[in-house]
Amino acid sequence: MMSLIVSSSPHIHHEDSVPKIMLHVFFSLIPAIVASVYFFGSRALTVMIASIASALITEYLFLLLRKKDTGAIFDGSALITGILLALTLPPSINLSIVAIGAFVAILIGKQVFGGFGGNIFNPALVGRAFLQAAFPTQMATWVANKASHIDALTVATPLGGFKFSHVLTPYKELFLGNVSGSLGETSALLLILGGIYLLVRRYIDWRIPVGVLSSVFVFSGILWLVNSKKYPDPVFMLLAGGLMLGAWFMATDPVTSPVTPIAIWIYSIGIGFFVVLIRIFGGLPEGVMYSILIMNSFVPLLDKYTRTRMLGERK
Amino acid sequence: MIKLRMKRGIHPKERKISSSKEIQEFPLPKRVIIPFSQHTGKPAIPIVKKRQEVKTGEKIGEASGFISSPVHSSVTGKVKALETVLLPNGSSSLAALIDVTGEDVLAEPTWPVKDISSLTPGEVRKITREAGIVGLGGAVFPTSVKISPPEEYPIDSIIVNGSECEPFLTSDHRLMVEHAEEIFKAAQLLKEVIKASHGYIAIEDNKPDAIEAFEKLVSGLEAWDVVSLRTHYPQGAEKSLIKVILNREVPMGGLPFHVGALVQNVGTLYAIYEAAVKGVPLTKRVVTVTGDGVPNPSNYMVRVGTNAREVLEAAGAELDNLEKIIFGGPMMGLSVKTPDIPVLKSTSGLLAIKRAYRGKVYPCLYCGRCVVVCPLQITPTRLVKYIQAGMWDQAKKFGLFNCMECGCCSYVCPSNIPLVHWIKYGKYMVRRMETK
Amino acid sequence: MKESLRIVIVLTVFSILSGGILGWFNKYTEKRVALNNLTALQESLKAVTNMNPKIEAYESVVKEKGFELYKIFSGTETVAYAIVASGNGFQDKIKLIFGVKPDFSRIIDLRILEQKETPGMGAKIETKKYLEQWKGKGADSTLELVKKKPNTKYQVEAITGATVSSTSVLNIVNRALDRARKAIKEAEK
Amino acid sequence: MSTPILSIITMGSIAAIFSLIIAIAYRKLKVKVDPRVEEIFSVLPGVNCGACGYPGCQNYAEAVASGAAPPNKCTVGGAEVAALVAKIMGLEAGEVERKVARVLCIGDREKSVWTAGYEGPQTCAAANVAGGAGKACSYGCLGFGDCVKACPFDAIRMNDKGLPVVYEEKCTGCGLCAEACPRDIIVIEPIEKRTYVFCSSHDSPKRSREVCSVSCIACGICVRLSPEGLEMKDNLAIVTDPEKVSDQAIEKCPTKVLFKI
Amino acid sequence: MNLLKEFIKGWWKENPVFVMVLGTCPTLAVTNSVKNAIGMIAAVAFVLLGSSFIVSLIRKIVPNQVRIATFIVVIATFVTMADRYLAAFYPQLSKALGPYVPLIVVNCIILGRQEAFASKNGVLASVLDALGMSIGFGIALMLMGSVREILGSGTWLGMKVFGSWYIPWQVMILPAGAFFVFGFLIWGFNSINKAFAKR
Amino acid sequence: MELLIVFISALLINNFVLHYFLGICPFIGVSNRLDSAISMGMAVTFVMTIASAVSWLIYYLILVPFRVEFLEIVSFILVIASLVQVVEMFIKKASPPLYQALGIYLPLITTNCAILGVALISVLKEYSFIETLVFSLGAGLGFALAITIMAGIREELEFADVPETLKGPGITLITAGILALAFMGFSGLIK
Repeated sequence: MMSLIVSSSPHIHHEDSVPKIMLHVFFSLIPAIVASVYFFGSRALTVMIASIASALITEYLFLLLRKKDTGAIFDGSALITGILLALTLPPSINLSIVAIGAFVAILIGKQVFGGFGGNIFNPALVGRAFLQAAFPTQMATWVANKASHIDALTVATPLGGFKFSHVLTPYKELFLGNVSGSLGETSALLLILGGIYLLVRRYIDWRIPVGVLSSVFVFSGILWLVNSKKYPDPVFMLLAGGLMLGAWFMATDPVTSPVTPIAIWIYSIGIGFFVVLIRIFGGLPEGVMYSILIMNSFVPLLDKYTRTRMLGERK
Repeated sequence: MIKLRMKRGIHPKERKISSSKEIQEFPLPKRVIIPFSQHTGKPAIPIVKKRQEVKTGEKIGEASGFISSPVHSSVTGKVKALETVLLPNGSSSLAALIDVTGEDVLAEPTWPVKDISSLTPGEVRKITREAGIVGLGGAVFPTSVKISPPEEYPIDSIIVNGSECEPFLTSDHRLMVEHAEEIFKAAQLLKEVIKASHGYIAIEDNKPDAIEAFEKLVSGLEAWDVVSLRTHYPQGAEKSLIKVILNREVPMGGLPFHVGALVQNVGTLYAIYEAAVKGVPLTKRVVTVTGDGVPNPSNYMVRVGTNAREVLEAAGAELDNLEKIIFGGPMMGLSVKTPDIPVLKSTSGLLAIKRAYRGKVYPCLYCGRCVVVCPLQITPTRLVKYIQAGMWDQAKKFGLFNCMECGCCSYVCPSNIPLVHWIKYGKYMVRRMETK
Repeated sequence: MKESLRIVIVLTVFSILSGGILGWFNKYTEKRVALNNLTALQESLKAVTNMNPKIEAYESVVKEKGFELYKIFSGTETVAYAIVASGNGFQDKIKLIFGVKPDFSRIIDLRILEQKETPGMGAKIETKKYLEQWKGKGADSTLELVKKKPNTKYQVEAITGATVSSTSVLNIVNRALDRARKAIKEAEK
Repeated sequence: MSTPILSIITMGSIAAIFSLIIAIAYRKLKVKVDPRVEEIFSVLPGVNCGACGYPGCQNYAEAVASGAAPPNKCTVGGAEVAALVAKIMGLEAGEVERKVARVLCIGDREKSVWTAGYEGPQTCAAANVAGGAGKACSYGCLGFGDCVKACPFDAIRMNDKGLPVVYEEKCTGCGLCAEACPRDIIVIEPIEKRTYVFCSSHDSPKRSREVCSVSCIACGICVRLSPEGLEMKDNLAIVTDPEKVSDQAIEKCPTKVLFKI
Repeated sequence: MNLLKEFIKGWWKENPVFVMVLGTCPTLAVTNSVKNAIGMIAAVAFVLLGSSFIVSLIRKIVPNQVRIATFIVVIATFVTMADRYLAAFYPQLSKALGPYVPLIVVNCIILGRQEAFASKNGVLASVLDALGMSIGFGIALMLMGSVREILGSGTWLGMKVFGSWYIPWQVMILPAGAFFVFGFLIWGFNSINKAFAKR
Repeated sequence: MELLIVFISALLINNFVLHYFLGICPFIGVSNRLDSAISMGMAVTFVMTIASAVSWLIYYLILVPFRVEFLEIVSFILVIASLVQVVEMFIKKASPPLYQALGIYLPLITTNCAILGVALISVLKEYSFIETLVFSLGAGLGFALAITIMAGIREELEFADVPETLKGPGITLITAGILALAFMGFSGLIK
């Protein structure tokens, strides 16, 4: 008995698949996860588990409600959303807030747009932005890093410290992660390591981190040259806050970033521009999340108007 | 020797497992099935009747227009019937069923066979037409048309395409190793016909023996260069090859002659040589039989019209254990629903696959890999989205008819979206609507 | 022509009718609205100058965009000044009123009149806890914002997590005080 | 002056001035548009099916209003709409011939031969470009239901054996299904015509017989029995005049593809 | 019977806010508390009833070119009355509603009803239609206001709903929350209507 | 500087659509296709600027001197309605292509609360004439920005598997909510 199959060419395929990519993104986040546990203790782990659990349950329930294949929760995207959301939260946060955040991230950030692949905005950041608006006080309460041996109930983040008190945190602390902040914005070094892993495996477009980081460096550098007393130096801008997490893991989310090279450049430079604008001139100490969300909203327009020149097409 | 490599495209596992197997003459089958539609353009018109006796190389179908090609009997025998048969692409075509009756007798060619150096361009065009020669690289476009470009487009370069970039396939490779001289002679002949000033022989660097063979032939000739290409897919596509070697871009909707180039596959050149020197029309070709379902991968010289089942069985394929039989290579070949389909002029390989690739289809995640690999710089992801949404105007704007269906985008898609299939579908739908 | 005339007549007649009705209706509500505004002003003046039980009299000294200065009398004696000022906050304009001693030595009290700051963050400028601290701050020099318990009467504590709104209020007060001192000097001349 | 009087004067003058401007503008800048276009468009069904030969209902409305098109072109709306349109135009409505879709293939999953499975987008057109899925017949119904998806009136459904069934009473004869069918097995014919050869295969007799048990095998019996009602064209018998197809011809069809519904 | 239908249709089946998606500005802007919502409902109902009445009376004498202009003058008159009345007797509410009371003039529900209904129907039908639509608008605003106030402040009309454990979702009284609640309510409405239609 | 603040504030921080909820009806209705959204944005900006200028003149030259400020609603809307009608007729006559691109949206604009909103808010905020112009331009561009972004997103959502009953207004509002969240990042840009 023959069991032939007809299908269109090509008949062979590259070994990458969506779950595999998601798995490697997870691997790349391990250094950051380990760092958060090291700096903030088991509390960090609890926050992460709460976030992941809520994300997965929401996804499952919604798929059930829409009578879709519930197996889709294993594609790894909800897992990554859960982890990324947790990494943007303050370690001391109430767990019910974490659960609400992950619920919103999956529901409003992803499932209402038809689920994975349809979302316009980065789901984790939608959840984060929602929490920021819903629970501003809780989201701005930072506890001290375990390694820093500071004995205070609440402390300022490096960016908050600069914005409101004009205190610059030393580079070394920023680089190694001996600072306060959200779970995933401690060690720039470990985040870069994870990002480079993704870059080497070609799971993210190199233009995005390069564009974001260099534009932040350039824009803040210009301001610093104009008035180095008033404005922070560009290296501080690169290392402080959630920029590394955003540039390597959030902005690079393929679903919500553009496809064509020109669009990617505009997108990433736009993020850098808004980061500097909001951090330096805005009312909030950190603007990475808002910058990425704003540029996410431009992605459809960018992709539409920057179609690549096809081979043999006249300019 | 020039070394070059194309940008974009992909590099799948080469798996040229039959590359060291010499071309074997495939035994004369008992019956051949010769469809009248084996080329791009209008089908040939049958000029034989039932029970008519035909000789090998005798014309049985006449070209029915400018873009058309005659068809010849590949055996000596008797026409059993004129019937519709299934072609690899799933359509039905009229075919002549010819039962072999005895000794192989070559029919008298319908063109003068004389010294190759004394042929005029007109005669060469006549030979390619009369001998039913079509592009054997896959497009099966009538060669006589291709070598008669409009006068306002002078051609300065001829490219001999020996890159054979599809995985698995080795038919061109073996032909180049075993018949380099014949191929080169035909290439030189064509170069004279189209008055090109320079010739390139493009071979991928995974065929060092073929490169070596041609290096020997061109040494001392100023007008010829062997180009060693870093192995990459789809480098053998005309437009890619012209871009890589000449750095010219064939305009959208245009043909190579628009940029002064002619690309000829080595198989076609060999067929031209056979016709011009030996008076044999295109009645057989080299077919690579390979794949994980073939214990004994081989290269056969097969008569056109031989049942693919016989060829596969000769190489030891267990037909009952296969999930896929592919006419052509794995990237652009056609999977068929039954092995009982004749080998055509276009059949460069027969692939037998035990386990077909099946990937769960996920939604597009806009990773942009398809954009990166597309050799024609289309944005496949958007194109396909427009196709799926039925937005044909947008689809056309985004290069629907530019696509050559090389398969790179589908190959790399981590969501396993059958992009090429959708594009084929889109082309079909638009053509259908436009003809209505 | 006839059509055009009809257009003009119909629209005009209805507009005149509307004007008439509204004119009449306005007459009926006008006083009430004026009274409301007046009471509101009096209430806030009362609140920020501690002139309980009743303000004998007040007089508008300066009234310009974003700045109003009132002089409060007790008999003929000036007992306080009240300043209404507005400026940009985190989200939109913040409008506030505060009373100062006639010699500008101290701020008597401060109230927020209008604000659209983020609820739970900047909107805390309306909380009692925040407003209380303004009582008795120095009005003769520039005030400054601190993030801890204030040491001097020229320091104002910021709201945690709402530094921008705190700064805005502070700036509005500082600017208004400057303007008021200048205005009074001018008036004295 | 008292406020009410002032307000009357204000409003009166503002209104007078602006209504005057409008009145003048109206006279000077008037652009004539045919109001009938709007009216006709409002009575059309608005499904933009294109059966009238115009890209959409709006275009058809414009064409009718300008006199370029007759009022009875809308097959979807039928006589009712034609009468309304004609009334707007002040014309007599022509007869609208009621047409329905007929599927000329009965080779369902059980009766036709499938030699392979299919992987790819689940539409007929996509299957057709991938070698016609595993269906051995290159002319017959593929059964993915493109016609069902194309029908705006829910008048066509797949039966449990993978063959589309047209619900005559719902069918408006708009032809969208016929357009969607990649194998062109759906025809739009007058509702009175009920006798067909329910096969579209042009394969030679031998292959026809191999791939499907209910195909026209071009035996020619029917044509011989009713030469005026049928003709043989390219290996396929076609009913040219249903009135003249004899019962005997229907009886004798060896594969039973010629019949009356 | 028919009149009853005109009256009831606006409640749910042709709900002006959730089904026809009209009058979105006030629906989003003044529903951060139930109190504001009630004020807005009253104002809209007054204007809608009044102008429907007048428009259905005068519909025959108004020439086409100034139809909209005349209707708007009528509506604006009622709006001004409502606005002045609120300013006079409910100064706090008037301040909270801000420019959204004057903006009732351009509320699509009002002009839409005049254009679609009152200008074509008699007085009684028009008034009933207006009343029905006002109720529909009221239902919608109360829903929006309740959800937003309960989630956003933990209260309903100022009364505590949850215990002290509840951390209010302040986003709900912000613009973003308004959009979310509105979007989800429309979704719910459509889903319920669709489920009913199937049956 | 003050003008820049007014402009940025109207454009980004207190975006008319995302913060004041003005012009939501066309924002939902006309944002399903990009080209019409852009046209609508242009038309609104254009009419908004003119209307607020004329309203300002009416208010400060007629209503204030006569002490009949309570007529602002009636007179503004009358002026705007007439103005839009005349502009529409003028464009229709003067430039049919422009009418096709822009004019067909004009009747929709008459009842666009953003237009009246700008006029009323300008008065409420006691803006000067120049400030009013800048404010209305910023507000108009803010509307155009929001509707263009939304149209881009909605065209993209054509390809996404959005729940059937959420399509159209529902998903548009939820997306607007996320946009409003994102635009909150601009808060505090003016100090």
